[in-house]
Amino acid sequence: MVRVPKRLRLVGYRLLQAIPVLIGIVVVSFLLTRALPGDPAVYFAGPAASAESIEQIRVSMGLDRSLPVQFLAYVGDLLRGELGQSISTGQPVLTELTRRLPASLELTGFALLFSIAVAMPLGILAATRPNSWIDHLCRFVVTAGVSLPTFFTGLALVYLFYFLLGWSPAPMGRLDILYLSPPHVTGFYVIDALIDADFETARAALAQLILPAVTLGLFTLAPIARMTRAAMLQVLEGDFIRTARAAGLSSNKVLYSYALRNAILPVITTLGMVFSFALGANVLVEKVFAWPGIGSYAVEALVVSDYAAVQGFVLSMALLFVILNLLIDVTYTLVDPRLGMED
Amino acid sequence: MYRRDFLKGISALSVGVGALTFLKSMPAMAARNDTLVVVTGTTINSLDIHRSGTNRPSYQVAVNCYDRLLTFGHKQLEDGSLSYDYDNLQPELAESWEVSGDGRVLTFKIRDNARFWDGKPVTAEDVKWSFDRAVTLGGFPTAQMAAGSLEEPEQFEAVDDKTFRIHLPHSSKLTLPDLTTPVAIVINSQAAKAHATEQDPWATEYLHRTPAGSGAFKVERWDSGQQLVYSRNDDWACGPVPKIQRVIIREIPSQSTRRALIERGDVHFSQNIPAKDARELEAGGKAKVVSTPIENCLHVLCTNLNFEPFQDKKVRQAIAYAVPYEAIFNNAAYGRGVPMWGGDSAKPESITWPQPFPYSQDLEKARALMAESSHADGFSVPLSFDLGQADWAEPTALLIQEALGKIGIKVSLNKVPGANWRTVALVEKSLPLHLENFGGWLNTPDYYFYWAYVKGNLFNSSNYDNKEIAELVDETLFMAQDDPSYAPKIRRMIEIAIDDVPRIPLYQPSLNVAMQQNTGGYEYWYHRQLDVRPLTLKQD
Amino acid sequence: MSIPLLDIKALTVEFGTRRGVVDAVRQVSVTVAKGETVGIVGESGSGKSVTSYAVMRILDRAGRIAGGSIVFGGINVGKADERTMRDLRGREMSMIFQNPRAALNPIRSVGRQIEDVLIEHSLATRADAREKAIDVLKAVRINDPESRYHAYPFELSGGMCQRVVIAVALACRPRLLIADEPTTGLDVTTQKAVMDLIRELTAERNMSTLLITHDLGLAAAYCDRIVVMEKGRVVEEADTATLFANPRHPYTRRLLQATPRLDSKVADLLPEEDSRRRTPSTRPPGETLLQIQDLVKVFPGKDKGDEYRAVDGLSFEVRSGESLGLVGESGCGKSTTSSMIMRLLDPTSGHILFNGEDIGAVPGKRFAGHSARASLQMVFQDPTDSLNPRWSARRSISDPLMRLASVGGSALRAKVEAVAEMVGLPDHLLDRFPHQLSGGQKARVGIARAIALEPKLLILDEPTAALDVSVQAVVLNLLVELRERLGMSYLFISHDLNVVRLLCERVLVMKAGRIVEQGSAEHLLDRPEHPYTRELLAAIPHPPSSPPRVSSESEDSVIAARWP
Amino acid sequence: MSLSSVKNFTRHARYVMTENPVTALAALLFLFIVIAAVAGPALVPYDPMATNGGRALQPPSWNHWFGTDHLGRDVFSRVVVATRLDLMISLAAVALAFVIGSAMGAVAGYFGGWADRITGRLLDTIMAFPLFVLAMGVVAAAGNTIENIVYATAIINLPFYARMARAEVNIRRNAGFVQAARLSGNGDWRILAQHIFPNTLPPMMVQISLNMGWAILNAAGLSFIGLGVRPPTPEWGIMVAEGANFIVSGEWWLAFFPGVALMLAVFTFNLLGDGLRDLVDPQRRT
Repeated sequence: MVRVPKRLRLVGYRLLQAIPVLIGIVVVSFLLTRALPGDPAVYFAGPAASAESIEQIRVSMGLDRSLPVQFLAYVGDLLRGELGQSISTGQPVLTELTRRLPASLELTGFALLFSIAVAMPLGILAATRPNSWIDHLCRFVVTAGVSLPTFFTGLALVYLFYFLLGWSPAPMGRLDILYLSPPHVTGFYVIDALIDADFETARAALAQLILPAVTLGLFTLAPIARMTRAAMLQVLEGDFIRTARAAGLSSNKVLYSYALRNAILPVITTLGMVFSFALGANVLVEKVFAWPGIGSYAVEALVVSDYAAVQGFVLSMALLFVILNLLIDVTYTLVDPRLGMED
Repeated sequence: MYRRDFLKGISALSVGVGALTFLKSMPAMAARNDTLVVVTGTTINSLDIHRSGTNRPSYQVAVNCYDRLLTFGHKQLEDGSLSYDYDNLQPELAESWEVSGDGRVLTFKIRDNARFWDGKPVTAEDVKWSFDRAVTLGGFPTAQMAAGSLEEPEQFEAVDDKTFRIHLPHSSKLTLPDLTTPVAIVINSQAAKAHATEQDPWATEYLHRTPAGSGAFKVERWDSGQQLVYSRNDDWACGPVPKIQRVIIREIPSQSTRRALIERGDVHFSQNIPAKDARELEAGGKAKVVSTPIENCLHVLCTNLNFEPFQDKKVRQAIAYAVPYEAIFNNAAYGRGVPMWGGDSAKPESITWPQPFPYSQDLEKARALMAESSHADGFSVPLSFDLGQADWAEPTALLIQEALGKIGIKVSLNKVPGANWRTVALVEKSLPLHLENFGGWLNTPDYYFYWAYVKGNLFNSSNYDNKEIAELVDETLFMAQDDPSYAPKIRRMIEIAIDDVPRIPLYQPSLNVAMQQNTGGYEYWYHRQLDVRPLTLKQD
Repeated sequence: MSIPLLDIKALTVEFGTRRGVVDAVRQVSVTVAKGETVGIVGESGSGKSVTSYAVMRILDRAGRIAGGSIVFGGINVGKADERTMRDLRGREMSMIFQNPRAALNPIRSVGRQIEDVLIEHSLATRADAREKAIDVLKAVRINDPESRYHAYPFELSGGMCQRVVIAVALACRPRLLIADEPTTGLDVTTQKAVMDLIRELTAERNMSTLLITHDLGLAAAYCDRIVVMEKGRVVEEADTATLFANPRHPYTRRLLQATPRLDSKVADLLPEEDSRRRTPSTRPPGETLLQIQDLVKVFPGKDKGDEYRAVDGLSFEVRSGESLGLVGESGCGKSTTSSMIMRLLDPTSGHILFNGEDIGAVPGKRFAGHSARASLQMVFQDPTDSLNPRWSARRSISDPLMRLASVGGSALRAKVEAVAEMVGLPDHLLDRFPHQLSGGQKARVGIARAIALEPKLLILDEPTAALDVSVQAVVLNLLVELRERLGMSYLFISHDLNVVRLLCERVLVMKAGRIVEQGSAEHLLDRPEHPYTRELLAAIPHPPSSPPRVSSESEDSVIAARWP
Repeated sequence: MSLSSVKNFTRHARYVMTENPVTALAALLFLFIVIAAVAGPALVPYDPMATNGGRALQPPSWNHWFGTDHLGRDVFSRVVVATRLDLMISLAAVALAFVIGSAMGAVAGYFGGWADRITGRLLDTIMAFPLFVLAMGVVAAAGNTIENIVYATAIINLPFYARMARAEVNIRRNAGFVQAARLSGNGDWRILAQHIFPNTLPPMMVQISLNMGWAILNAAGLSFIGLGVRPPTPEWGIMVAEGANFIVSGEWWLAFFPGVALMLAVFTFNLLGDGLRDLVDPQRRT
């Protein structure tokens, strides 16, 4: 009836909202990269290059032109779907991104799964017993998690579980040397290996994932747990919970069917922010675990003033963010019937 | 057996699977005794050394996958390790060579049995095309070729299929050694031309990803940012066929992870490890460590003569007397390398380069020199270093900062990110005081002086300008080393460098590598790349 | 006497607070017999709701039953385990609450919510739950139950929601229904419909009802027996007729007196000995102060054609010294009108002439500096919401004086204290923050702030709706007094004709943005012409009009009030 | 503030702490941190910058509680002295972010319309970057000075305040007391500044303390990848980064102690949030 078009319109509206953001990102990424120190022409020319050869490369890269002209050229390339070539890795940025993005997403995804699996129960537990010692303990635990610098946690875990105990495989990226990456379907090694019914490789990929995912997951425990607790507390104080209790519904029914489903809405919103948060923290974790993801790519690119790579990274991140928010909006409309219906 | 620990790890995670894990996945990667795993901290960004933008770690592809006309033989150093031998030129693709009487025409005979990977015989035409490419593309390859006086395509002549000739404008002692560098590789011109386009006549796009050589190893797979896998070319003609079947170069950015991997026996070889790890790994006996002083290379403290205080020689000398060499050598180099301080006399007696300068830490003398100088009251200056070199540069800088404070020079530290470093330090030459680490590939003093002491050249980040040195370099650069006038000129050069000290040598660094006990055959090369061809793995 | 269905004996409920343990309910005893409707009446803080929660055993975490016993159908509720309680709740005794929309799960369809209860108590299976839920919806007289089954609470009106809440409560045919202020927040006409439905259903099923309310009129209209509570204790209990005919406890009497009846004057709301009693003078109104001409406010919708005409061609005038009442149910446009007159909202068209000047033409954004600003003030509906929580009472009252009269220093202090004295706010309260003041005190602060500038026109937007009746009585008298002293005109906005009439000579009845009827208060009450006015009047529950001390009226109105 | 209100406040503070033991713990830690920041340089046994090759890499002992680093500097002294700098960076960054962010958000939330839309898109743009990466970019572009670290940290914190201020102001813009303030002759700006904004402070307090912790982590993270504070300045992040390379060789104390200090500081600020809100909120006081 009326509901479907209204929701569709809402999604469309979100898409429209993303346009100025995308424009803003294109501008910011361009300006940011131009502000980077270091001359890509010098880098590109390599060691022992003469001033003339540097100048020659500068011209061939279009760096001698004025900023607005460079910007227009950049936008033109973007519209043709060209992200350019990365200087530091020598690959087309698009190739690099499509190969590295799944690695980061796989890591972040597992980290969030871990995080949600731990944080939500903690949050619920805390909310059902506000101000009890359990509540304080939960708060203590998740706060400790978010207080750990990810690079420090990562190093400590590697030292403990790999170097001292030998429980974990060597932190050498997504797969141990012994394994070949599974045939490319989704780009997620664990899933691809499972699709291929190659359980050994799936297990190996998973084993590589555990430490970095836990490192990252510990960091995102707190926002999820806090939000779950707050949302649950608020919902549990709601009149309809009292109605449900007065109607004799079992406490499980009240807690999960009634309270949690309502409380999940703000948590979903938080997840978007947490995801973006985790992608940022990824940079450090990928560095520690030699993870061939998009974050470590960005760090390298930034350090060598690799314009195309930095821009490509930023744009893909922004797109990811926009898509993610859209997903969240859609999920939201699926869970919350009120959306788009109120004036 | 290096997989042992890994296996333990896996079975701890998945109880009861054990050996099965191994069997199932092994076919994927060949048997383990002829596969060698190497870790490196830096990214290989291209498989084509001629391409602009190709970084230094990528040169190893040129070393291992391509052949040059010439190579150097090897020698055993005092500590028993192997090194290339600058004085022993050997044929690689060339079977033999001739130098004309005036030294201006070099004629090379190419091996009959040399074939590219695709089976095509290597011809003089391929050599010419490759050299033409190197001198035409610009940037680093062109500059390096020019060091051997190889500057334009007209100099190269394919006489017939197997005879190649180089015409030089003047004879130079550097030409033949220059032909051993990773830049002077021979590419399969037929394969490359097939992928050349109008915009890209030298097929840089193709060769960037697809090497086309005749070398001992082919690239089996390249996952940029992750790993490079070499597999052996069983038909290699230019030397003994390598023992190792496959080499995996794995990129691990974290230095301590690399150390952990080698220490726990999960990889065979770690290239270019920090001095501290070298010392400790060696002491711990967990890995074999080889440290070779890098020829023609110095870690120096540079004063920039474009900046006012450093224009005064007394200030430069005062600094040279204030630097805590000993502490730096112990705390930054961990005793690896060769001391470059405390030399016997200000008048060098040998032409050995590098050689210790006659400075050592003497704060009294330093203060006295400062007092005599135009900056008796001291001054403030930032000391810059490359972030990418932080492992030695940072402690060095800290120690210098502290020491210079004692003679009235207030030093602040300035870390410059890698990308920026080249621009500000070498191209703009705008850093007043900085740490520098140039090393010349071609091992002659004049070559070093040419790059580092002659005004306008890239590594003269001091903006040092001395007419006499410039003239001396000019005279000696192509001169044969056995020429009687060579040694005096070089000694004079070094004497000026000692007295003027625009560059204060700290020590000669070592190239440190670590490997498992069962790994052998490692050979030091001036280009500091890992030559995987001679490596061996003991069966166990 | 047979065993009562619910027998509360000497119940004491404690709450742990940061100031230590507080008894919210002390030694309360109430019985409810089968089929009986018992009302618990009391003002806020009397413990009436806590008592009902204790019966259901759904007290907050901080609360606990500290003494006494609650026996329901032979089961000791205070001692029963949680399992037994879960079986009792919903199945044997149910509860409905105020604010029906919030009382329903916002993201579950109403049908599912009814099903949940049926399934929980094994009265339905997955297979037939839907059918049974629809039956229940039918039982609460919801039209088109099949499609309503899929509706979410936000898609239903408040009254409809309350029907669903009743459906949830009665789905399992419990023996006792506890209705906790079931109609607070609903319009009078809806209130009547909901109460009638409850009465009908409980009677039909021979259920017992415990009605908890602050409204004596409501209790009088629907209860067999009434229990009056004050400060956690029961002060009086009697059957309805007796209680109204012969209230014994002084509190009951005061409460009865403060509840406006059809015939009471504003002074009657307070005891005779109370010095705060005031009688409005009957001066003839002066010249026109405010003239509203053809006022329209249209709110744009999300789409064109979706727009909403909140105020639709309104015209009236207020004369100086006059009190005009504006009555209507929620959504009739009365608040929009007051916002426009106060220049908080710009009209779409029409004129607002104040002292002859069209202040409607001055944009609301710039009205802060207008000369008429000080002359137009307002007392807001919710005294809590209308005070800045971070400001002391003194600062709130000072604000208009500083801004608009540029009073400062000791003059300001003196003036604030004078105004406070005028509204009966003791000096020592002036330095308190809103959360440290009672509802009545906050209302006084709000009034003091509004009259500090001695405005010519004061809009009273339901100034007593959030107050207990005894406080309302005092405030209404205060307003009368202030009008006399300061010669202000009032525009009194309310949904309650009965209250408006106490203060206003003239009343307008509004519906859907238009005036449907206007006239003198007496005329409207006695001879309402418009059917809507009549409906409004009929829906207001009144307590019997003849408390013994204030004897004046006939028995008729008692009967009229109890007539459903 | 009169004596009695001070007394009131302390009583209230004591109540907040006893009600929540975690907050009490945080307050205690906070006290330690403040002492270290204020008096740190005067308290430490060694000059935090003094190198000494002879005593390099000594494990923790009586003379060097936290051991010495690769240049023979006393780790304990460096950890303590670093407190001030880390605190200053995060304090400055958070203050900057709070002032600008909440002003932007408050204006957007109060006036709505175009101001709101532009601010909203601007914030979306900032938020669309993974925030740490944005900070890296800013520092990389502007150079790694302490000021730039502060600016970068402030920029990435800004959206949180702006969004929060926007939401908090927005729900109050038509509150009764705001309408009353309009009737009292207050202009929009005065209403925003004096009536609405102070009421948004309690929830903002939580955000401030969370962000303080986050800002410290952020500065440390930047240092870790070499874009932070310059050596030899003692700073926790650099010390962990420098020490990281020594963990595998067994010299764990180099990274461990600054890491723990960093963690404790962040931990303290994160825990402090709720307590601070309870303390600031007048409604929680009686």
